[in-house]
Amino acid sequence: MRADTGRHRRRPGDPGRATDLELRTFWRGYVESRSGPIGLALLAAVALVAALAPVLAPVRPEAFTDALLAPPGPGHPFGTDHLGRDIFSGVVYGTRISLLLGVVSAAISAVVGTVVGAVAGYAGGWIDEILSRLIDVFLMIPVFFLVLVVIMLFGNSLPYVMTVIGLTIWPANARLMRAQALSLRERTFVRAAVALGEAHGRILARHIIPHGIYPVVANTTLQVAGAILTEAGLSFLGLGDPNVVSWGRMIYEGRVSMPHGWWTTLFPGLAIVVTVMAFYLIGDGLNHALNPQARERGA
Amino acid sequence: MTRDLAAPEAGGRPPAAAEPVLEIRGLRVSYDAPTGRVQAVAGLDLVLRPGDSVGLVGESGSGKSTVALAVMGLLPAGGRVDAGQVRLLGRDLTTLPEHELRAVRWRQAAMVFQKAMSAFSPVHRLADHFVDVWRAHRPERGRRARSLALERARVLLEAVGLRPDALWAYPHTLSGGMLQRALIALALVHQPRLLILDEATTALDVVTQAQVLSEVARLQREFDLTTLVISHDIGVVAALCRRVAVLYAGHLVEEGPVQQVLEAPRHPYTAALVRAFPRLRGPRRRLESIPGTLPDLTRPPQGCVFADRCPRAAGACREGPPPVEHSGGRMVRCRFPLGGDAGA
Amino acid sequence: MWTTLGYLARRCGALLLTLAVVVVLNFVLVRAAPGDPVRILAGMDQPSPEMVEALTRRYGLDQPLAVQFWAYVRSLLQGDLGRSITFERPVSQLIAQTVGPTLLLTLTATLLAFALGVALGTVSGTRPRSRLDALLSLAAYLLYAMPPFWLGMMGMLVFASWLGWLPTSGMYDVRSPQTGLAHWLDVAHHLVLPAATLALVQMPVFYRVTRASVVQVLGDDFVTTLRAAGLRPGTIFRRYVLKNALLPSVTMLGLQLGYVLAGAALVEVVFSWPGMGRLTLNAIYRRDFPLVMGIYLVVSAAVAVGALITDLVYGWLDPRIRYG
Amino acid sequence: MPDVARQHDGARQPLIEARGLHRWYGSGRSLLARRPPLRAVDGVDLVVYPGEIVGLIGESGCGKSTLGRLLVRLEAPTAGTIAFAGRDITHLRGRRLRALRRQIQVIFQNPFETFDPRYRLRQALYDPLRIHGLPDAERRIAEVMERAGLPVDRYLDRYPRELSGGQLQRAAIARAMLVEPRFVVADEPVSMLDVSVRAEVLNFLLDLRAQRQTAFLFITHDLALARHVCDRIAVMYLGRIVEEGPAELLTSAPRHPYTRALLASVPDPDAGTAASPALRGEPPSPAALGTGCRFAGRCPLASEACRRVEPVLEPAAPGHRVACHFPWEEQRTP
Repeated sequence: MRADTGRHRRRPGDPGRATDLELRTFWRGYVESRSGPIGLALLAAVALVAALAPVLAPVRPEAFTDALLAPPGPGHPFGTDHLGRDIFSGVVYGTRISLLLGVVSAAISAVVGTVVGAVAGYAGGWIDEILSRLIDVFLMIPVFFLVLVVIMLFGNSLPYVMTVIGLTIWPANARLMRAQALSLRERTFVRAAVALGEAHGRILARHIIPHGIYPVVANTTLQVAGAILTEAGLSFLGLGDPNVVSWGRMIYEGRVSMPHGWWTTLFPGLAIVVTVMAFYLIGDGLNHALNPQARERGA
Repeated sequence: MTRDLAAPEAGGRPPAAAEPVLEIRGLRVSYDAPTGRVQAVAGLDLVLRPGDSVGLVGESGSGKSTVALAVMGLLPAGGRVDAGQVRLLGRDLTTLPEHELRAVRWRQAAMVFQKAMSAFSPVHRLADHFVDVWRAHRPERGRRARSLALERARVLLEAVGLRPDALWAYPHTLSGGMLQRALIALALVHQPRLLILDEATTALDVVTQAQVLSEVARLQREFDLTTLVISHDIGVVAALCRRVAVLYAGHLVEEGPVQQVLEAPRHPYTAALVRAFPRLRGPRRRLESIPGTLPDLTRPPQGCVFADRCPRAAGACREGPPPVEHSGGRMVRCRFPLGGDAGA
Repeated sequence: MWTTLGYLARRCGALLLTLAVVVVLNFVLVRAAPGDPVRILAGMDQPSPEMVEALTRRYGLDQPLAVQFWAYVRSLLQGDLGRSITFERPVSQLIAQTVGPTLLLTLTATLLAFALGVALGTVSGTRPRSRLDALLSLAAYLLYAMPPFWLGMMGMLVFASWLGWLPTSGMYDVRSPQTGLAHWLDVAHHLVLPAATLALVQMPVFYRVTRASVVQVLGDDFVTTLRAAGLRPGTIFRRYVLKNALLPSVTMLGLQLGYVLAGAALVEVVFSWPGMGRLTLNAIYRRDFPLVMGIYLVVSAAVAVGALITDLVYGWLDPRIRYG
Repeated sequence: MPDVARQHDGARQPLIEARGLHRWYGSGRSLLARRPPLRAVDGVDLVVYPGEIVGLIGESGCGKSTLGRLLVRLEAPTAGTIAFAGRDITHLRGRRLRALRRQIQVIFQNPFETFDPRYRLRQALYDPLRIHGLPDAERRIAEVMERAGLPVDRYLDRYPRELSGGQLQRAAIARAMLVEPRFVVADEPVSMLDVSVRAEVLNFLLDLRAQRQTAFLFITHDLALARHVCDRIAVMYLGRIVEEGPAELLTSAPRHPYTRALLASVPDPDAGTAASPALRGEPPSPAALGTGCRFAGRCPLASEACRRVEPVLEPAAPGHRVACHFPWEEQRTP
């Protein structure tokens, strides 16, 4: 507080409302990150493709055509696979599956992680003891292999896959939220709320979660990307939902035509890279905007 | 272990008219801020002659730490010297290229920071710091440099009241008071002429602060140091300094011998500051505050920077900069200064 | 001393707890899954009566759950991970055969990734927001977004199929000598593509962590002290910043292990590398549940042990933990 | 202007009364490392009467903030009892504890952290009234804000970041005062503020005491400040109160060697020389206390008896208690 630079001084009578200012500062940080806006643009493009899939795709992705393993060209911009399915249509429709899977899995993880983490960190004592043990253990368990085992045992329909991924990756969010809650609990304004007689549930809802949620939000964006990659890996091992066209499954099926039909694997893979990148970049932008210290130092 | 504390070449005290150790002329420093450039230091003149001890007091936002950083050439990103000179032993540091500045640092001017807790690398022992700081300005290399540096470090650690084996400690195992002493010892490795103490005892408890202050006072004599003490606490300044300079919103408002200034301040701000300090002696009374807040330094006022909070301010004060008055070794920057003996 | 021992004890406790949870999960999952555990363990819908009989006896499926669990734990403690149905051999034997190649692949790749990530992260961290930094960051994002198996396939396509510089699959050429230097050179030749693939997808993690910590440490107060003391920036960097900045990257080595093994499994499948990943694929194809569960158990144990080792190394590197 | 000559008559009922209060942290539950507990508060008796301002003085780590948190029940004591207006509140929980919070309030050190930055002052000030179901919210808020020197029309719709440190601390006091508590713990309320604005915060506190007879525990490390603000001062060292007495007497004629050392250490603008270090070394860790007087290791007067037997707080003069085998006897007139 005795820093003399004058940079952190709060001056009474500043024009503008604080929430607006907060939002503006946030947005400036986000834009400054450079990766954030690029990620947002990429995601917008991907989402547009998903929304317009029926318009963009020349045929249904499962439809067999006569052209077997046709190279990219007019009619089949990305070529066809060994069964004559149009790769471009597959990539376009696959967008829907990937976005759905990624967002639903990450959302499950965010909700579970936030609640468990906030309760653990705020409650402390034996509740925290038990919950954080649980978080630690599940953080150490290799997620991919666990998902693989569960999918084999319980079935591989898309809702199953989404739920299983979501339920295995929440500990990362819980750990972030717990750390936030732990430090927020010691913050003066939370102590003041306790001293004023505020109920614990209200403190969690009004002070702890709203303040602590940002790292979880940033991490959740990264988890969308992680979930998409996990699904791709599962599909590549033949464990994806056989009833939907996903990029991982296309690569899995295209593998037999390598190296004569490189396009069967190249394009679905590129689609994964673009989509996953979009979420990584957004997550990075969020982290940048939320971490003023790193921002000042040019990180 | 019998080495002299002071530099062998440092003889008796130079005559009073000797060349200043530090001479700051018209220093202006500004920072980037979201709302514009902040004028942190607005035309500062300050002269430290050999053996001088000057206290720079001011509240947060007054620019006192900025002065220290500007002298050392360590202004953070976004800060820059806009005008003026900082002459250290005759050489203007503001025009010196970085590699020459590096040679000056710590040999001619060293600085003790406020945050001793983070001033040492957490994964290195104190000894590593002493050895590398020694090597930075000495020709010796290898084992010889190491043993010379460690020998020097042991002497200095003892001089600041630490056991020499603190050298082998990691910073987190030492208390704040011990680290602050270690930092002072580190500052003395190359027997600097000028020592800047930037809120060096602010984070310490009263008792520890008293210990460190008395050690610094002794070191001032033994090492023949010229010191610039930056503090918000007039008590600390009174303990360590012969002269005091009062900084408000980047302007030096008053300067003079410590006792005279504190007993009979001439600038209204100094007077208010002195009155706001609770005393251990004298009558118990209601404390006084200075109403209002610092002016917006991105748009400094035309006239006196203190006018908005000053009980004596008149229209003229807001129109143009206040006159500077020198008399009897004292300086005051005020249109309506308090009388010579109108005290606190 | 006591605190160090206490630290060790806590870490080992965490390790044991993780293993216990994995064992319980393994046991519960098979029994909670839809369908008859016998059919699941047999890996087919219509097992022969003899098979049902044998499996029921082996896993004590006619006993109460508690007895079954105890039998399971006891056999695990004796090193018995079960028996593969398709290979008709003990799971532990199959894993022992494949663990070598997997270790070779993952260790090589991780070391490469660490070295490369730390080096590039340092380059970026010392000049944040420069053009070079932007370029390296972009490359890191790209690589991080790539599914390892896909990157492997693309590498194979270009360097093996089209250019013919490197072999497409396997760990060695059966026509080459099976011993001596020639054999190892052959293995190294085969290792290039899978190891490079795995290293490239891991590298961004170390790059990003290193970059962030270099940027952070460069802004720390002690750097200002050393700068004020007149040390050269290069000296400060080499002797102080690096050591501080490397610590988080070392932690990542342990935290990453699960991710690395998953990536390794996928890369092994692409390159027919005779490791545990390919074994996993075979087990999945043939619905060989005892084998899949055994692999899962071993991988979990490996990850937990890896995390423990990392913790200990970290504690050794960082005095704040050693004496904390 | 605090009333120096306030006499303690035995008939008056204490507002808050702590008896044998202990707060130990970490009681060595680990299997291998049986660490000794950290004894933050280690047997404190403290009484605050209605309308009184009691200063709690000590260096960082002496347990003064912990004691404050115990008294407002933000933490639970390991042992001992706390009575409020004659009622034992040591083990109150849940709804009853929340109801008690109307009577006992706290003001924190860091004004910039006291308000949730997400909410305007209006919300922050309305909350305590909602929690305790007090009517006339508008009027109460307007009244207390006016006293704080923060007129509602200009400040109610501001966010905390739009106020200066001094204004925020006055708003924090206003919020605490809305529920009209009878006892307030003020934990270093001005130590983060610039000297020039400290007085406006302190004078606000003093005015409230004068108007409402609110009692305060004023926690601070600044003896000179405590002298100007408090009626009575208690000096804490390593979890215990070592001396307690009227503010003026304690700062002019202290009896305990530690208090004397504290006084001698304060840099005095009027003295003009570096204070001679009154004490050597630093306090031992509150996790490594032996038997005997906990100050013996640094005390210039310590004898063998001091190292064996811990002195208890005993009356040395009317209203003045000292925990020392060899209290300073020279009596000076203040």
